[in-house]
Parts: sequence; C-alpha cells; structure tokens
Amino acid sequence: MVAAAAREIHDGELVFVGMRLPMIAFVVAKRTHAPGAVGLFENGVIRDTPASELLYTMGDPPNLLKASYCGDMLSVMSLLQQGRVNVGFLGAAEVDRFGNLNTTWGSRNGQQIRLPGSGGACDIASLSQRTVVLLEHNRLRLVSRVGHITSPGNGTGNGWRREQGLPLRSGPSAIITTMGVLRFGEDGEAYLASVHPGMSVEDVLSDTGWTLRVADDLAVTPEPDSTELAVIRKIDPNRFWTKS
Amino acid sequence: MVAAAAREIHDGELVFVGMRLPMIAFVVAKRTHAPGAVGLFENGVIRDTPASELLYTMGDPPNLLKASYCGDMLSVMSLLQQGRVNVGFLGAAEVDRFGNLNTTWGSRNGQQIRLPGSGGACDIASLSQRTVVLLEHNRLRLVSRVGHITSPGNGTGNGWRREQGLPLRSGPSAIITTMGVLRFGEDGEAYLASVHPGMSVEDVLSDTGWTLRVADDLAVTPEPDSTELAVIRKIDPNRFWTKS
Amino acid sequence: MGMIASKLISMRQAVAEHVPSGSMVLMGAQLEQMIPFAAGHEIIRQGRRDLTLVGPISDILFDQMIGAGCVSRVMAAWIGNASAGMGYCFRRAVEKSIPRAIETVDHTNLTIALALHAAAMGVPFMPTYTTLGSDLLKRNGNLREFSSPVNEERLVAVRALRPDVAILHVQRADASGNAHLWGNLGVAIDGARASRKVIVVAEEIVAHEVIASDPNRTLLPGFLVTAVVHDPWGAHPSPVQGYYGRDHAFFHEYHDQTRELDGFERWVKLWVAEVPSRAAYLKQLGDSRADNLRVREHALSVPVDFGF
Amino acid sequence: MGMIASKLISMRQAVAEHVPSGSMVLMGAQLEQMIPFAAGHEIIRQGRRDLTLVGPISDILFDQMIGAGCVSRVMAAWIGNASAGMGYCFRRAVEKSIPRAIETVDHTNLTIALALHAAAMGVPFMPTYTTLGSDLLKRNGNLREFSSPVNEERLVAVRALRPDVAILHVQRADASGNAHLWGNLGVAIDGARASRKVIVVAEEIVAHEVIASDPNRTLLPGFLVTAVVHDPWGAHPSPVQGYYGRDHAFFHEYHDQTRELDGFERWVKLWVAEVPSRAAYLKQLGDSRADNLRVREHALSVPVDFGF
Repeated sequence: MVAAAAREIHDGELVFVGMRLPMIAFVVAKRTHAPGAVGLFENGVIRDTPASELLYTMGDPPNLLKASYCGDMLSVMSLLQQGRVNVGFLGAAEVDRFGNLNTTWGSRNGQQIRLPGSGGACDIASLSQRTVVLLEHNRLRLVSRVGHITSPGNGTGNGWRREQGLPLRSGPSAIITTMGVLRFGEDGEAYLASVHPGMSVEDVLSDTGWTLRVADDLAVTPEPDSTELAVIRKIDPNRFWTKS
Repeated sequence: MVAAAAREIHDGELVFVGMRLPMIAFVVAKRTHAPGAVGLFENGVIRDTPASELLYTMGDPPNLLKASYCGDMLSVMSLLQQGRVNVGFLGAAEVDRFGNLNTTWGSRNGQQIRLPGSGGACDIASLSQRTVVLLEHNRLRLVSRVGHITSPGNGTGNGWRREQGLPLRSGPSAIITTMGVLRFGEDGEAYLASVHPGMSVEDVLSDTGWTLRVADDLAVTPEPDSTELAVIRKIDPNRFWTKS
Repeated sequence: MGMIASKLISMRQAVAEHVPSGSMVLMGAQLEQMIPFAAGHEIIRQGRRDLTLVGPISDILFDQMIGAGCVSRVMAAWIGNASAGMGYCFRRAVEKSIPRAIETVDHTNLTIALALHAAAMGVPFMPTYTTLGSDLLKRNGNLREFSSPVNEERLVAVRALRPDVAILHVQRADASGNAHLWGNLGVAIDGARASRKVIVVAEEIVAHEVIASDPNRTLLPGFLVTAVVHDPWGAHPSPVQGYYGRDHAFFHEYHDQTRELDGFERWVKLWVAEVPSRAAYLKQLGDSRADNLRVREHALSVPVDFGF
Repeated sequence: MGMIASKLISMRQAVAEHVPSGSMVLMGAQLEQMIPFAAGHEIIRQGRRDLTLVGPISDILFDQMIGAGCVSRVMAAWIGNASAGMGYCFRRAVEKSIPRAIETVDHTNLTIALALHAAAMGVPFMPTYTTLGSDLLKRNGNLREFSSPVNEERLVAVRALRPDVAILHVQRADASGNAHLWGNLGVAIDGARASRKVIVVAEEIVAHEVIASDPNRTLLPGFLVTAVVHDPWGAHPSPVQGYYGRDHAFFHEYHDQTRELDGFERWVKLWVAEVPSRAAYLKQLGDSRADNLRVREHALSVPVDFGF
C-alpha cells in the first residue's frame, strides 16, 4: 500500500503530504524514484528533505527543523489554489464510486457518529491536480454513495466537476486500499485497476459497497522492490504504520 | 507649518507618515505631546520610535533598523483598510475646495504635464480616518476643481463619500498650507480656520483659486513653542525642509 | 522607545477581563504547534459559557472546553485529537447534547483561513474555488456562491470572521505585545489581525530591543495586542519549537481516559479544575516528563544584519 | 537535501533567456529598497522592446528603461524619482512620445499590491474599498466596481495581474533559489508568487543550510524560482539593508543630468551602454563612493532556536 502510494509521486512534483502512510510514501518516493519531489504541509511548512524522524503531526518539531520554508497556511494553500500542486494524499471514512469523500458524518451500528470534519481535505480534493485516497478496504468504507460530500470527487460522473466550477485540471486519480488500486474511467466512475499480491478479485468485489468494474487489463500491484522495502523498514521498523 | 502638522497627531494614534515635512511633524509630535503615536509606512515598516536620521525615502536603512515591525505592503495597507489608521499625511500638486487631490496630471504654462501619480495617496485619502494635506499656498495649487481626482476628498460635497461607498469614518480633515490652515464644513467644503503668524486674510484669499470661506472665529495659527522649535531645529538644523 | 505601558498581566486576569461568556474566541491558530492550553484551562476554571470557538484544526483543547460545557458553537475545519482521531467530548455534545447541545459550523482549513484573512484585510469576504460541489458549501451560511465580477467563473465568497479575542501562544514577546513567533504560522497572523482583542501568551518576556533586532519576525505590531501573559509551558502537551516537544503520550492518554463521560469528568478535575495555575500543572506533570520534552539539540538561526 | 540542480546563471544569460521583448516584468517590488538596477541595465543593453513594467513605486529604474525605449506600457502606482519627484524620461514618453509612446495604467499602491495578491492566491480578483470615487477607478480597466455578494456594500474588484517574470534583488540566496530577504518586503512575496518566472539577484550566494536554519525568513519556496544571479551591488544606487546604503546624490545627479533628452542619452551611454557588467559599473562608480555607502555599524538579529 505504501509502495503503491509512493509510485503516485513523480520526480520534481509538489506533494501535499499529510501524515502517517502518505508521509512514509513521500519518504520512500524521495529516496527512490523521486528525489526532487517537494513536500507541502498546510500548516505552512515546505520541505525539500524528509524530516529526520517519523511524525505524528505536521507540527511536530522535526518537521520544522531544516525546512526550506515556514510561512502561514495561506502561503501554502495559495499554491494549491494556483493549481501548482501535483498530487495530494487523503484518508477518508467513506469513499464512493465517483471518488467523493466523507470525513464529517459516519455511522456505527446504525447510529450516526460525528467525525472530525474536513481539515484541509476538501481543499486538496477541490484544488490539487491529482488526488490519491488511502483507506482500508471494506463495504463500510467503500460505499455506493457517501452520506455527506466533505471533499468532492467526480460528484455524479463526468463533467460534474466542471459544472460546479472546480478547476479543469483537478480531481481524483487513485484510491489505494488494503486490497488493490482503483482508478477512474472517462465517465468519472472508479474501476479496479490492480489487486495487491495475494488478493483475489472476488474478495475485492465482495468487500466493495457497489458493483465495482474491473479493468480489462487488470494487473497485480507490483510488490515493493528491495530498495523500497529497505526504506519502509528503516522508517517504520516495528511495522506500526505499514502492516499491509 | 510643521508644528501645525504635528498638532494634527494625537497621542497613541496610528499615523501614515510619508516623508519630509510630515516625517518631521511626526518626530515633533512624538517628542512633545504624542509620545505614544505609531508611524506606519506603506512599504511595510512600523515604528514606535522615530528613525535615528532624517530620511529621504521610507526605505532608507535607518527607517528599518530597530523598527518594531517589518512586513509587506499589505500588512500595513490592510490596517488602513480595516479603518484602524487615525491620520494620514499627503502632499499634492493640486487640492480643490472639496479637498480632492490631484497628483497625476498638472499644467505648466498651459501645457499638460504628467506627474508621478498616486503612490499610496489615493489609498490613504480613501481609507484613513482623517487626511491632512500639506502644500504650498498659491492659486495654481489651491484650485476650484482639480482636473483629475487622484485621491478623493469630499467629491462634490456632503454625502458624496458615502454615495461612492467610501468608509463612513474617513475623509479630509485639514489642509495645512504655507499661509494657514483650512478645515471642512458640514457641507464638505473647505474654509479658512487659521492664518499663520504674519499672514493676512486678504493675501490668503487672493492666493486661493476659489472664493474661500473664512471661519467666524478665525484664529492665528499658534507659533511653534520652544520645545517644538528645539525639536525641529535639531532634526533640520539647516532649515532645508522647514523654511516656513 | 515611546511611552508604551506594559500590558503584562496574569492569565487569570487576562481571561477575567478579556474572555467573557458569549465571546467568539480564536485558539489553536498554529494548528498542532503552540496550542494555548493554559488559557483554555483558565477559561474552564472561570466557568465561561456560550463561547464560540474558532480555529482550523482544534485538537484536544476544543474537545476539553466542549466537554466542560463552555461552548455553544464551534467554527472549525477539524475537531478531534490529532494523535488519535476522534474527540469524544465533541461527539457526545453533537450526538447526545452532553453536557449541552452545540452548533457546528463546518469549514475547511482554507475557508477558515480566508474568513480570517478577509477580516484582517478589512473587506467583507474573500473569493475562492474551494468547497464548490461539496456539502460544506450547502450547509455553511458563511460560504456563498457568486459570479466573478471580472470573468465568467463561479466562485465562493467566504464571509469575513471577526473573533472577539484571539489567544496566541508564542515563543517570546516584549511587554508591549511585540511578539516573535517562529515555525509554522498557521492562521496566527490573520487570526490576530481579524480579532477585536489579542492575548499573547509567551514562553519568555524579552526586552523590546530583542524584538526590534529582527522586526521581520514580529508577528504583529504591538498596538494590536491587548494583553501579554507570561506562562512558560502554557502550550503543553502541544510543542513550542525551540522550547519543548510534543507530548504524544498525553494525547493518547486523554483519548483513552475520556471515552466515557465519567472518565472525562475525572480527567478535567485532575488536570484543570484542581490545578490553579500552570506552575501547579507542571508540578503535577512531573519533572522527568517535562525533562523528556526539553530541547536536546539546539539549532540557532544564522543572524541577519540590519545595520547601515 | 534533494537532488536540486543549481539555478545559478549570469545576469546576461538570465535576461537573454527569461526576459524576451514583449514581456510583462515586475521590478522594484521592495519600493525604494533593493531595486534591481543591474537587471534593468542588462535589459537595456540587450535592447529589449515592448516591455510592460509592473511595480508599485518604480523610482528611476523605470524612468531609465522608458528613456531607453524598452517600454510600451507601465502599470504602477507612482513613476518618478523618489528623491527629486519627476522622472523626465517618463514625462517625455507620455507627453511627447519620446523615444516612443507609452501607455500608463495608473494604479495605487494598494491596488497594485492586490492585483498581485489575487494572482498569488490563485483567484481572479481581490475586493477593496480603495479608489471608490477616484478617477483612477474610471480610467483603469483592471478596476471594476461591483456589489458585495455578502452584504450591501459597493466594492472595487482588482483584477489579478500575472507578470511574465519578477526580478527581485535580495540579500542572500542558495543556488536553488531559496532566498532570505529582510527589511521592508513591499510586494516582493505576492509579486514573485504571481509571476510565471522569478529571477532572484542576490548579494551573496550561501549554502542551503544557512537558509534552512531560518525557514521563516525564506522569501518564497525555491521551486518558484527560475534563475539565481549573483551580482553584488546590483541594486546601487538603491539600498540593500545590511550591505550598503542609498546613494542619495546619485538620484539627484540623475535628475539634473536627464532633464533634457541629450542629457539622458549621455547618461545612459555612460552608465549603461558602455558598462558591460556590474563589476565594470562599480569600477566606474569608484571605490571611495562605494566605501561611503558600506555598513558602518552592524546590527545583527538575535537568533531563534529551531531545535527540539
């Protein structure tokens, strides 16, 4: 999952990193195929180099030391709104077939539960050129239609983002789950592009809350190579963040 | 003229200072009756203390050393737009009976000449609570109607600023010339409030480009007292800036 | 320098005078750094009610103030526990009106920043593209779609937000309120400029000359600051760059201990109600825990020359 | 640090590659401080034409470039000589089309700042109250009155301005373009972020570690910078805080010597056309004149600690 996320970052790109898994993915990308990638954090931090320690929050002191730039939130968010940010990573409680995200209202045992909300997720989903979502794969998380659009994906399908007035060059690019990688068709709907090693298509489909389309050229997600694995194990030796 | 300008600054006020005469007036005010006045400069500098040397421009190095604050232009201009700035000083090529200012187009020997333009003058005239204009008194400078409104005064009279959408608490407060001090009536038109020592009302009227009204309680502008004079002489020992 | 009176007062006095019940209060402007926990705890102790809390990512301070019943409304982008996800007091308030019902005005990081920026710039709104197509736009009355006056685009107007008081924790300040803040700035500058009053809580009080040696680092001109409070460790368990680190365990402990209402009640009694000051809080925290958070390796900035 | 290639090139190359004829060029962003005279002179030497110059208070660099025939349009708040008032080349161009006609788009300091801010924020305009009632509003097509979408107010929309290239003089930068600028910032930050390309001209090139020791002072992230030029004294006769003072006499001499067209032609030949580089310019200026401008009393900022 982390190695797959790392491969979404191309060399020289500006990346809205976020914390935990995407942060590890960013470090893996920097140390392997994308040494020129730059990490942006909405609290105002921009880094050419990964922090010296694994972070719990983007405001942890190691993330500020030897940053290339520290400013205010708008100094980073404005780069996003200018359309300069290539890729942003997001988590979500729910994602739907059109890549819309919900982090505001969930349900547990049939009861509505209040989640923390958008943070910067709606901004990243609205404004970054590509959005990559990371989440656990099950029917409660991958749903046909989210109950609340916290962060817009492709809405109801192709053309919807343009109708809303969202930037032309923006939108969901991939959903990376614990089982596989979903991408988006011309019609704006997600399809299964690859399954992780050891996962069956049937399991993926039965654990998805809608009838998930499968790519004609369905692939198996490449295993992390030895360099990637070495970086991951170095960052997270106890496999706390990178169980799968 | 400088002492009269200094008296327009009250203690604790925020002052858009500008250069030369108003700068000297600011120092005089700080050292006499308004020690808590704060000087704002549109290049981004804010000072609690006057600079150690007389300045030619607001970007001269002495104006930055030991400033309380250095930021960008908007960091200072936004305070103006918030309505926090009490008084701003302006010069002008022309001022008219309603306090409108022109620093864009002048005329010399009947020929149009291009002047430098607004700088921050239009912003200060639009947004500061009180605007004080300093200029030489003659019929070419004090005109019935400016040829170009670079910086709005009272437009065509009372109510005009509100109609334009300018802030309620803003507008021209005084015109301090080499001959006297003009203030503004309820109808938005200027009148002669005081004449400087040694000047006659007749001279003032004949050197003004419109039929200037005279206050019933016309005063003589108080001479600089000894403290004020001492400060002025210390700042400008050769009377380069403070001839009158 | 000029005749500027000292604004130094105690935290107790600052809250008593400048944070009445019913206030709109901006806290947590620097996101996970320098959250003004000491101020929030004093607000709880003084029993304030009907506050509107404003902040981007509020972390557990908002959760604590909601749990203590101080809050009737939250305007924020994210309300929870940055280490552990959910904030249980927030959930109990929204889902079950415990200890009281609260209104949530959902923002994004960018819209909360723009709402404060608009007020700081002295204009009624800021234009943006974010939230187009989202349910936040539909449900938040401070976001309004409109047509651009200069081209054919659809935009969202984010209405200016003017808190009654901003409470900012910083590294150092002089007695007049000229403060030096370094690290990530979040919405601190716009938040302070947007607010009617500003309380600066500083790790250190320094001479004006220290501030004036580097005016580019001055957070905001001192005349915008209403009160200055000297309260070292006032941001624990959040970090203060160059002073102390983040107490990650504290966030997890809070999460575990406040899952149920009675757990929160014990927690707030132990860490807030029965702790009269930050000094007493530190004593309860214990020397070894604090020592573990202190700076182990200093990293001083290379100076710049303002001379001529 | 990452594998970031050096962006260091010569001034000649920077102008040759990044400032073609027809460009919209932002210069003088810091107002009277750090005006990029060396870059402007190289633009004159390379014979650029039809430039649009953008800046708040342009001082005599714009006057020189207009006099040299490089310019077809100026978008600025104030065009003249900050020491002496008028700029004679500007007047000749506007009043008599000598050496060619130019278009003047009159802004105020605030509207030019907002035009760049809008572009830097990635939105089509910024709202403001300034210029309401003025003739600038009537004559500048980039200012448009509109009704606020959130209340009943009349506002002015200042259209976003995106220069092709911003040329900024700074005190120090690393080879990747991460720059430290201190003193008054003017419109440098928004101006650079608004522009498609950025050329940074630095008094000193320093190691990345110097910049990263104080990331709050970084002017803009290095990835926004296209080229870095090392050109000490490149801002003379304007001042560079901590490096050299303002050569007031030079501004007065320019004023006196360029009153008539032939005077300007002599001036530009002497100080620009026949001076191939900044080093040659400095030689012509003379050691004693430069020495008089050097820092006499250093004033270092008190460092801050980024450690943990």
